[in-house]
Amino acid sequence: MQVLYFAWLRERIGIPKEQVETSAATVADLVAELRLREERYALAFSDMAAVKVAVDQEIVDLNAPLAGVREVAFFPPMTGG
Amino acid sequence: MQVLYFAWLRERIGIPKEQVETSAATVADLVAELRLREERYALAFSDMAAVKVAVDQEIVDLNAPLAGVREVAFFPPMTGG
Amino acid sequence: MVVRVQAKDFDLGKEISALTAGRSDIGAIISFSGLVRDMAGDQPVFVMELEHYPGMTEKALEKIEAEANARWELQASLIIHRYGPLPAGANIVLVVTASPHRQAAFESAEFIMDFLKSRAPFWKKETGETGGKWVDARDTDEDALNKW
Amino acid sequence: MVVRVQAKDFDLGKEISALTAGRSDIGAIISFSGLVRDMAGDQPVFVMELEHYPGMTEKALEKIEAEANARWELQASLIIHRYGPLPAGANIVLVVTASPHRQAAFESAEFIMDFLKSRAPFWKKETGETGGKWVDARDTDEDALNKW
Repeated sequence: MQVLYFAWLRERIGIPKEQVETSAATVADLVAELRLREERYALAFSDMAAVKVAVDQEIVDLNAPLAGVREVAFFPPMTGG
Repeated sequence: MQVLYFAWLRERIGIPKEQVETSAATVADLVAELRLREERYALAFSDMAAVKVAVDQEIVDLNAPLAGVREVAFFPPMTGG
Repeated sequence: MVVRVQAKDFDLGKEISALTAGRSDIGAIISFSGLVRDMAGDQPVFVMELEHYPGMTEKALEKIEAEANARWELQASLIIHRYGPLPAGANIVLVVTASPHRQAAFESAEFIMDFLKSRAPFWKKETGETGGKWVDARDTDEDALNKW
Repeated sequence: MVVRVQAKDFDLGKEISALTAGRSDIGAIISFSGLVRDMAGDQPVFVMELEHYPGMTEKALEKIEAEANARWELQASLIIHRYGPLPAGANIVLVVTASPHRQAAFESAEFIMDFLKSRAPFWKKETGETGGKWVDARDTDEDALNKW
């Protein structure tokens, strides 16, 4: 699936998006996998209270299932307007 | 003093303003005097609940004193905006 | 703080540009435009005649604007109110408020409109198919003042 | 109902003229403009970088606008939100609502802004003398949603 990062998550991880092959069942499982990859992921996901998640462009929480999902996005709380 | 009429009060009395010589002590006394003048005044001032008063361009109530006043205006509740 | 009472039309875009020209400290601008509606209930309106009390009108609007500036942190404010015969669709009134914060801009614009409706000496007469009719003041407009 | 997410600037006056052209049934129009302030607290801001999530942004704005139209009797509504690097004083966002009644126009514009602040996927980075800094979401913005 496509994984996207925005704002300081994008900066910490160093890329705006990447293709990820995973069998993670939930968003939380995916985060756990990513954290183990490299220090920059561990750092970006060190405080999940500061991270929001969208699955196929809808805001969800960490226990949302990933079956059939094409796109997951991680970002800080939004500051538009 | 100068007496002004606006909106339907102006239409009923037939003039936008007039010079009135009076020794009325209050607005209510002035209204009583005007009512006695002619039918059109009596008609215009028949329901004082529907009439507002300004003295020297400040909204007042009927018992406001007229000593030293230069301008009295009668009009219906305002409908601006 | 600017108040204008005029017969001629105004250009909302130009008015706001003039308020904000050369400055970059403003965070939020609200504009309220009131227009002549072509219907009053189920009756068509061709023209609305706005009568006012020259002299007192300006004073009343300045007082309302000063009160808004005392209550909220405003960087600019503007009230333009037209008078005379205005066809359906025409502009009647423009209120603009600018502030560092959106809440102050929203609240002050609503405050100004609420007081303007029943504290500024304007009277509306609508003319349609059945002739002219003075618009009655609405209790809800008077009630709107109580929230402030 | 119109939503636009764009890098280029907008002209508030032209946008409102376009919404109201050829109609005379509108009674009240509210516009909210949000601008880049040149200070954040006591720190100067030279430029604000607006990042967003293309695709999701449009969906989120359309959802907020549809909800406003479901709650209030609106005759027109418009949301324009810019992205990219915006200098101090530049326009960020424009929200316009039109209704027969002023209360509906005021409330729906405020509703749209409140939800846009914390439900549309935009992120602001301010750059001043000391470099760039991501703007923190404010609890008061999240709290603002509870009143609706």
